[in-house]
Amino acid sequence: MSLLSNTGALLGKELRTEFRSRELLTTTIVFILIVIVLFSFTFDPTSDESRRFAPGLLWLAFLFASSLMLQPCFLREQHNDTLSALRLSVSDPFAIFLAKLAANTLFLLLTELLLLPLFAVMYNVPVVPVLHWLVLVFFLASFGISIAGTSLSAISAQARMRELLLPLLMLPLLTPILVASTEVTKSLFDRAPFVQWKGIGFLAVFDVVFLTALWLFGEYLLEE
Amino acid sequence: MSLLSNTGALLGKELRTEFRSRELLTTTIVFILIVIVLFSFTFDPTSDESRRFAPGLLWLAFLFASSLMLQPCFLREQHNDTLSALRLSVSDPFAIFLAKLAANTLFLLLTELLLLPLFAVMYNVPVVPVLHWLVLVFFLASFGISIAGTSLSAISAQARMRELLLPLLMLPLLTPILVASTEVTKSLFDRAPFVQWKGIGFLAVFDVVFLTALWLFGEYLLEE
Amino acid sequence: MWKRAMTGAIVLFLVGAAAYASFFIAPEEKTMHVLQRIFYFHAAAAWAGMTAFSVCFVANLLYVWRRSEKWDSLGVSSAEVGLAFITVVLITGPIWAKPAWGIYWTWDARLTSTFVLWLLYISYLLLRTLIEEPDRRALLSALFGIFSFIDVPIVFGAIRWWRTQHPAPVIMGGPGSGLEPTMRKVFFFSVLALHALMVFLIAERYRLEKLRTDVEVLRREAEAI
Amino acid sequence: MTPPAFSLVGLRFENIDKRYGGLLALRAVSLTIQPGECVVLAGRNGSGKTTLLRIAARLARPSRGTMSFSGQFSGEEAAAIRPGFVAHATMVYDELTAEENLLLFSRLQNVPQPGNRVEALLHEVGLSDRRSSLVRTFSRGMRQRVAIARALLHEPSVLLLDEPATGLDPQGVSWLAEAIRRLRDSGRTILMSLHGESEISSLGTRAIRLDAGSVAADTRTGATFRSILTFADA
Amino acid sequence: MTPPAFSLVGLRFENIDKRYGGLLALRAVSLTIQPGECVVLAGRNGSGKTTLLRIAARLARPSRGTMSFSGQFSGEEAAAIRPGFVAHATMVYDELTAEENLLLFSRLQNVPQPGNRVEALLHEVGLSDRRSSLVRTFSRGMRQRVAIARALLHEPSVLLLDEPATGLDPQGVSWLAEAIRRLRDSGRTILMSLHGESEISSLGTRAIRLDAGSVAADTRTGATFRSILTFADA
Ligand code: HEM
Ligand SMILES: Nc1ncnc2c1ncn2[C@@H]1O[C@H](COP(=O)(O)OP(=O)(O)OP(=O)(O)O)[C@@H](O)[C@H]1O
Ligand SMILES: Nc1ncnc2c1ncn2[C@@H]1O[C@H](COP(=O)(O)OP(=O)(O)OP(=O)(O)O)[C@@H](O)[C@H]1O
Ligand SMILES: [Mg+2]
Ligand SMILES: [Mg+2]
Repeated sequence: MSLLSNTGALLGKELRTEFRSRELLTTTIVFILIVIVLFSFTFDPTSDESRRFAPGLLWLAFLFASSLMLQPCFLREQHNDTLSALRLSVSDPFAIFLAKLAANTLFLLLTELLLLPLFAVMYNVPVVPVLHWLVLVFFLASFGISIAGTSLSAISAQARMRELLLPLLMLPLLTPILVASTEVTKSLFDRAPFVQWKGIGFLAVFDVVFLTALWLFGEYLLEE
Repeated sequence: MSLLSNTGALLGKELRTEFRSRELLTTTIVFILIVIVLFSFTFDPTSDESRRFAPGLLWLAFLFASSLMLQPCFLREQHNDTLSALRLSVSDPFAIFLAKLAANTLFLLLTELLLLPLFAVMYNVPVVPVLHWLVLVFFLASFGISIAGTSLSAISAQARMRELLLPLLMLPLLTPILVASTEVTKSLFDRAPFVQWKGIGFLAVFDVVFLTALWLFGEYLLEE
Repeated sequence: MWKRAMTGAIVLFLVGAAAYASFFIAPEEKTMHVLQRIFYFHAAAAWAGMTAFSVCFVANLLYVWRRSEKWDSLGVSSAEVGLAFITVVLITGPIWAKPAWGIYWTWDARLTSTFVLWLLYISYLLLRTLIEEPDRRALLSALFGIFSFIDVPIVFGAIRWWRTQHPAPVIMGGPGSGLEPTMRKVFFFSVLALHALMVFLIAERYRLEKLRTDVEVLRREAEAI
Repeated sequence: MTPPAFSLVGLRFENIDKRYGGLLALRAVSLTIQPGECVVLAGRNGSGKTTLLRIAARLARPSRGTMSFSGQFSGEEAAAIRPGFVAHATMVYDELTAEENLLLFSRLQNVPQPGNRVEALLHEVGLSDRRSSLVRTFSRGMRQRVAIARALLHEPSVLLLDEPATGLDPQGVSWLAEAIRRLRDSGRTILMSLHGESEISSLGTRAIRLDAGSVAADTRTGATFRSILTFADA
Repeated sequence: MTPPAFSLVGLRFENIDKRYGGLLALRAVSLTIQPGECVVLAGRNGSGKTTLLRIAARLARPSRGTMSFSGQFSGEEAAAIRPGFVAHATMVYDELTAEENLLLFSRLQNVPQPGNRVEALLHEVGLSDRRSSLVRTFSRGMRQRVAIARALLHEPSVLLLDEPATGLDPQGVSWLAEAIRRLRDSGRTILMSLHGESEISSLGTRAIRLDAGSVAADTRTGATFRSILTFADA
């Protein structure tokens, strides 16, 4: 009960600070586009290659963007020692994670959905028929990324060289998510789209394992 | 005179804070490795493609790493308002930039040189015969990246959303450098290596133009 | 002191015997001949490395639970030893790959996940150097260790879940797979030998770490006076 | 008010050490603070006052020894005690307004009728007309006022104040002294670090001086009380 | 010492406004401070003291009006005047040690024999034995001591102090008062913001009160001087 009400209050705060200026979404999307453009520029793939690489590229750019976006998640709390204030006020520290988790998932999901039409046009893939499956994959992947990113952001905020550390810790840990979601997306973008259950199952298992770990160990991440 | 002595004193400080712990280089190199792994894995290039993409991939990974590394360059000065302290103490504010520029160039150059042997083995390219040319390209590119990165870091430190902003501003601005140095490196890694003067000339011009711009307008970047 | 030297000698003997067995006792494989003999070290080192990471995982859990310095020491020790074994895998693999597949490296799920595993534990050790305060370093790196262990089952499952260039499992691979009986015996013997080596190395590394922390404590106490 | 489950809470520090790397910031500190006491913590810069207060707030773990709340309640109930804490850092969000900050923390601490409570507090600390400015734009004294308001929100049974008068103008100090007096008289336990004598130090019922991490003096009587604050005894 | 090119420097604020978004933090402030004056700046929280000091240090630009140094020197020489500034932020690097920080800033300001000067200052502010600890690990009072040392390094001809006694223990305050007295008596111009009366405010030769961004009172005589600090006149 108090976990839920605390999470609610904190979620409100997270959303307010993140979305106070609506530029955040724009910035993230522009960043992802830049990565995609840079990639095409550097490698100059043939149009066949580029179609083959498209889903992987999308997910990769997305993963990079998240590893940057999630960095300030706990860093922000250090500035005025507000993390201590939260620890003093909240009855279950898991609420702090839950709120950040929800805010980050929401944010990542939104970015993906906004990128989708653009992507569909750029690579000429029909998204409407498989939209519900795409949303499922997006959700599972964003959730997994958020769990890992939120927990690791709590770690990296307390270490030196914070700027590089979160991507460093997060990217290798999330390779499985990258692979699974790329595969599922590929199969959905196929000329004869099909649902790759193995990949979806994998994403779901990954999410559950990480969430359990966070639930079990989250409170230690906040200890001074 | 006082510009030089100020720059010297500041350079000492930059190097001391950056290299106090020698892990900075390790961290950067591991990060670049991770980016390379992620790219290769996601796209699963054939070994022919992978050789073709190698120089681009190296430069792309390197550019990402720099856009993260250069971020704290001015951010660090905001924490205790030390930027104000510097502005109060230094007679020519250009010294502040020069010192940071030198430290960043040095650091980027070092990273590249350390990565070179690894890269040579991984993609099986002979680097020794063209080493002096490679060092030239590395220097020109690192210098260009540092100039842009240092100036943009001064801008992004003052804006909100600092985490994404530097990469966002820096990556598109540096696309020309990325392309030019990729081309030169490709030609040097060719089965029949040759020096692509056009690319080198381009890098040099780019550096000179940016340095002049920084010299002319740098002071305004520091104003409150 | 004597006991340690003896244990060391026994471990060395075991490893030597395993090497002898894999070169002279195990039968020649039909397609790859002598090269196949690298298998006994390649796979056994991988198993030993993954066991070391499992030890690290358990030590990390215990540290978070009990907060005793010894679990932290065991954590680093086993991570370093595991890293050494995985490095052996990453070296023997390409040596074998060149003649077998014609290339040193390819980015399939098994190879990549093994490389990622290696990177993860490098990050684990790197993270430890980036946090100064001992208690916090121990706690945060333990937590990261717990998270990064997720890659171990993935490495194990890579050849079972995905189609890879890397050969499918021959041990515990389900029906239809399996080794010739002598090969099997030699393989398990070298697994045993490398595990003995791993345990020995972890114990030695642990002793070293313990000495280091003891010196640290003494130094602090000297300063406090 | 729901949250301050108990208004009579004491503090017990048992043989506490706190070590930062090679430095011993607290050495074998043992203290018992009775419910309702108003303790002034004095001591030179770096003597360990902040460290002790953070341990009392359970924001830092002692390297040795234990800190506990004492009173007529179970251990579980003790875990629900949330001291009000004014620290060196403001502990509020720069990117939220004063009002949003206070509302957030009242919700987190289940303060009944948060709207009214926040309204009243903002008025008390003199920030009513700046309630919807971001804290980032506040002057030092205004930030300190928000920090104090945050700590008092839930009328805590234990109040930990680390140099609470920092940056306040004379009117602010008088208001703070009045607020502390009121809380002290209603039976709250107060532990505050202060430098020198002031309107606020005169509210103390007990003075403790730390010296290089150990308790060097501890008294409840008026004469020595003054000398502890001004170091006249040392 | 090379850097303090002139020891007799006055400050002239002419009709200064400072606007932050919709808020007018300073309104038409005109002040002339003679060389050698020791001015105490008083005023309620948020009245604009810090803003005025930052403008005096040329770290902020006024939205209207001008700030200039006055004295017997050319405009170019005036640009070389470097006020010593103690602000709310410490203005030193957390990731360097106390000694490294002071050495860096002495080099930047061409202090002759930086080693000796830093050595002496560290001793004066009582940080000799912590000279090689990172500033990050310092307590609040220790940070403030480093900040003051940094401002005094080059014996500046103009000293701008924003609540300089914050966080200092009684001995620290006495030391600071002594240091300010010495600088004042050697002809340095001092402008400092303070809250209330203290050992340090008694050094002032002139008191100015800001009220909502305008100068509300300005005096050099003893009786009104006190009342300006305590707001007894308002
Ligand atoms: C190039 C890099 C390589 C890496 C990183 C690598 C990695 C690994 C790892 C981690 C294992 C142990 C995990 C397990 O047993 O499930 C393993 C086992 C094995 N590897 Fe490799 N390997 C590489 C190349 C090769 C090559 C070229 C061959 C043979 C053509 C090979 C054949 C085997 C075999 C037969 C096993 C035992 C599988 C089993 O029954 O479990 N590996 N390898
Ligand atoms: N995070 C830290 N790392 C290392 N040392 C620390 C840390 N925090 C505090 N210290 C050291 O512990 C000692 C006590 O610090 P503390 O902040 O408790 O002093 P204090 O009594 O509050 O001083 P002040 O009056 O200046 O606020 C000091 O010597 C300080 O340098
Ligand atoms: N960066 C800023 N953005 C917006 N408003 C600001 C900013 N800095 C200061 N202000 C506002 O300007 C006014 C004057 O602030 P200033 O810091 O000068 O006050 P002060 O007299 O120093 O107060 P204190 O005694 O609390 O230190 C305040 O109302 C403050 O809110
Ligand atoms: Mg303190
Ligand atoms: Mg102020």
